Amino acid sequence: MDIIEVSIVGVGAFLAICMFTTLYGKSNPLYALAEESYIGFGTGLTIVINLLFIYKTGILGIQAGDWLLSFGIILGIMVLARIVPKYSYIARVPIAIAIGAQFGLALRTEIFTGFLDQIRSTIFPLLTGDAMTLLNRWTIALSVIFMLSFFFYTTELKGPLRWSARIGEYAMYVAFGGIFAQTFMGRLSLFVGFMQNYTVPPWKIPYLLGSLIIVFAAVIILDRAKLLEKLTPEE
Amino acid sequence: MVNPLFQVPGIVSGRALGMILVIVLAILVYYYMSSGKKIYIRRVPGLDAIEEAIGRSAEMGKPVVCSFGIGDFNYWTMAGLAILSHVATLSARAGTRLIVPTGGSDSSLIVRPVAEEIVRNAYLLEGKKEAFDSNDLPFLSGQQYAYTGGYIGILQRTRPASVIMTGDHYSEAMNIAETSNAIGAITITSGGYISNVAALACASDYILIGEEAPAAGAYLSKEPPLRASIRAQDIYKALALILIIGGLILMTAGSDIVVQLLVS
Amino acid sequence: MSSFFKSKTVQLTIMILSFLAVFVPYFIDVPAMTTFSTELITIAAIVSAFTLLLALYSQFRRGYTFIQKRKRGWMFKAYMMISIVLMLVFALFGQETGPYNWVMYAIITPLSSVNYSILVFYMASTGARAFRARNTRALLLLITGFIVLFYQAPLTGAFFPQITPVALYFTGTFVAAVAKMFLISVTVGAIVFGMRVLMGKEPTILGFTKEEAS
Amino acid sequence: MTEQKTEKRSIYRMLVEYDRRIIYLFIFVLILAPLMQPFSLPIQVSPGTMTYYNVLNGLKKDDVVLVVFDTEFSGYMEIQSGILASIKMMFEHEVKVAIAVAHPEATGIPQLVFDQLKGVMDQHHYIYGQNYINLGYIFPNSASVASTAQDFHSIVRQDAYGRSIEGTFLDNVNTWKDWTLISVYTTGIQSGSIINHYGLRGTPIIVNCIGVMISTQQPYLSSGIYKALLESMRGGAELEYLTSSPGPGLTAMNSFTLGHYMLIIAIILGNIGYFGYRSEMSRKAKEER
Repeated sequence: MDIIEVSIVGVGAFLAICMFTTLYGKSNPLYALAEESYIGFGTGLTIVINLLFIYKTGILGIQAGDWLLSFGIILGIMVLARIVPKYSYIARVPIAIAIGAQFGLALRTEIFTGFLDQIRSTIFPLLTGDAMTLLNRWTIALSVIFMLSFFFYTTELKGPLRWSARIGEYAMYVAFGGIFAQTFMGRLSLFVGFMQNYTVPPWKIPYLLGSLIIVFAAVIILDRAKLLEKLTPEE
Repeated sequence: MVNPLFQVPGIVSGRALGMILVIVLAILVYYYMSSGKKIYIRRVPGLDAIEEAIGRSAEMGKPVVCSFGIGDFNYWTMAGLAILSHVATLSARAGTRLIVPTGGSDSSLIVRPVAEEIVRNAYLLEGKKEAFDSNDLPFLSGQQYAYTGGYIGILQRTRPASVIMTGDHYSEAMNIAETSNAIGAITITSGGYISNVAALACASDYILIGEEAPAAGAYLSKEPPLRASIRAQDIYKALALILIIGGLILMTAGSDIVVQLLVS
Repeated sequence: MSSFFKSKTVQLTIMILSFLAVFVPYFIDVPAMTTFSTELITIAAIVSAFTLLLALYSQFRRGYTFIQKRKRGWMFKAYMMISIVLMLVFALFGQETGPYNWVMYAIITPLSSVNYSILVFYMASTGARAFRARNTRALLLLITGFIVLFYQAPLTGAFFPQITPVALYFTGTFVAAVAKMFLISVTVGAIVFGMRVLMGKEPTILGFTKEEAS
Repeated sequence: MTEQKTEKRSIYRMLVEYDRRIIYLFIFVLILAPLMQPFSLPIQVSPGTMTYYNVLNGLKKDDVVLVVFDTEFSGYMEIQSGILASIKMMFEHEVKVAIAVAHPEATGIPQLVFDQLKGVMDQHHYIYGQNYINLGYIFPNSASVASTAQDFHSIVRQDAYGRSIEGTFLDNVNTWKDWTLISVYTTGIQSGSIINHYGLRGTPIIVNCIGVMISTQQPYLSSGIYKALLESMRGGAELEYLTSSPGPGLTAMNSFTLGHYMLIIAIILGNIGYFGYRSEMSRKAKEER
């Protein structure tokens, strides 16, 4: 391990723990430090990567003889007119093109993936197969039907539709329990993954624990001294 | 792989039905928009919850916080704005202070002025022009988590009696709903994407599930295009339901004709 | 010239043409149109990349006002602006090594992870509070939530494998069904929204104010 | 308010009203401790992971696989076990691997993966350009994904290091048809466009997604667009177990178990507190009457 690796771990652990101080429940300057670091360097990164994309796809493409792409660059520069309110209308043309293309891409495919394929995959025989398969199929089929009926808005929910919608709503709550658990697992994995990054190999542990103690102690002391708000930037 | 039921010459195989469905949907939307009829939309129960919450805020003399999401002008944001307009009207009428946190992403920048206009209008129409304060629509940065931090700060300082969070919210919604709950506010949320809905269903006192928010928005809105959209959507949902039920029955009887139709 | 840009009809026409150029070749196979659509999509990708430069501008403008007014904590904003510039400068020295790479691993990656992983704390406290059998809905949430959570803990499968089929039943049926249903209804909603935009009923999206549009 | 404070709080009430930060503290400790002092607990492989394993196991020498890192760096922390185990399997099957990135933060991931799998790559004589390539950030938006599916070389001309991709194995790749498999590691940035522009046309896709996305990805699995879905870090650990190459996933599983059990216990205690407190209150109300 060299000085660069150590500095990566040390600085990373410190800033990360600073961000965790939001769990303390009060805004504080250390959190602001972490936050502004993320915003600043994060924005920088996004800009760099997008400029590279423009270069690699646009400029290199034009050099390779694909002259139509020069429209991409021109239209892109027109977008920047938004910066000056007086000329912001110039940006409308490229935005109209981009939105049109975006809707074209979405509308031409979503009807398949989000509608037809979903209906198709709900259609299966309901009387053949072993007991478990049948139970699964019946549950899916009935749930989709009941749940969909919950989402009709231009008719009154009367008679059978009312009951169907009610059952659908309950079925959704059954599902929400499971989804909550899955989401919890996701967030937990993230946290575990993060912690792992600062505990394996073990030489990293002191940096993590050290930051943990220093940062939280600092926040608690500042809180007791009633200095937290004074040092935190305004919104 | 199942063979398609039909093919249209000149159309890429397997894509005909999709194209037809998109075109028919466009025609339906256009038809209902231009027909001029006022389309019936059922009132979703979430709206009662919102009214109750604002009423309680007024009784307690505490503010209402209402946000419309952090996305650009999309499906969910539009619904959020329609609900915001309603909340603003009710708040103006009840004489409750309304706080609307804005920002959260760079793409949401263009929504902010529209939201301000909506709230100002609502106060104007209720004859409470002087009660409107543009400082009550604080801009909390174009960054998701700076916005979240600012939002939470507002909740902790102003202690509202109700928090209504609609529109296009992402993972920050959990964060806000938890705080809102901790300070004892009635928390009403809506969710567009499913893992958020599930988490919010746990964290809030009342939730508008998925499409309920746009439907509520259309119910409140006077504009025919919104109602026309909901009508067209309902027809397609009914179509989905018919295809599923029909398909299940026929498939069980041994015919995969509906599946063949769907891959056409 | 400016009336050309300001006309709603012109903008709508451009948008619809761009839409059709991408939409139609997917269904009707004409090679020339397909090539053009690919080209147009690439152009749209480049335009989208440019819009991110606007984000840079808005960050700077906001930071600048903050500092100019000497608001409390303005140093933080100054630091933020300096770090944007630093990152751009660092990129000039290459991306695989050097300061750019250092910032990537020492600052951006840990903070990005914390941003999302912090939610586990909120979810745990929500779960602990919300999973109480207060009413039918909460009871239903509680039952599946409990079973799936229990199943997800890797150790459970080792001493109580019977839970696996039960948990998979819930995730494979109810969860799958609600996801499917959501997808169907949201897809239709999004398509209809797209049509509303293309039909010129949502002028705000193109940057028109209500007065200009009407 | 002050009256309540002086009144002695019952155990039930304490279980209902407590400082949230206690839960936060518990999570911190329960996750951190097992990572600092690893011990092994058994696990069970789920059917979904088995399918995923079988798809990868079916790859043949010189198949062409597109690996997409569609994730922020945070997502990498969660699914790195799946990424490493899957790509290791690909290298062991001697397939050709092209890596594409769909988020700026992921641009550093390919190098991390190559570094960690150096042993396997040397063993199977992997040469840059001939057997694998890092294309870098080629998927910034859905339009770029769509372009690559229609005409790959119209939009991708260089690799991540600025070298021309001409003369590499990608010369044989022109459209969506030319990929044997697309293996996506995702937090959901461009996964939708990959489905729309590749999956829908018929390119086989397997996915390792973060836990938050599992429910939203289920429909694509059941409708057959995805051949297999590896769930979050848990799936990655199971894959490590199946390929008998213990890595970050398996070491994390104890923290994982404890984190889950903590929440379960908190829920149980919360319910005991809730019902206990409620009956206490109703008893009090009766007494007062």
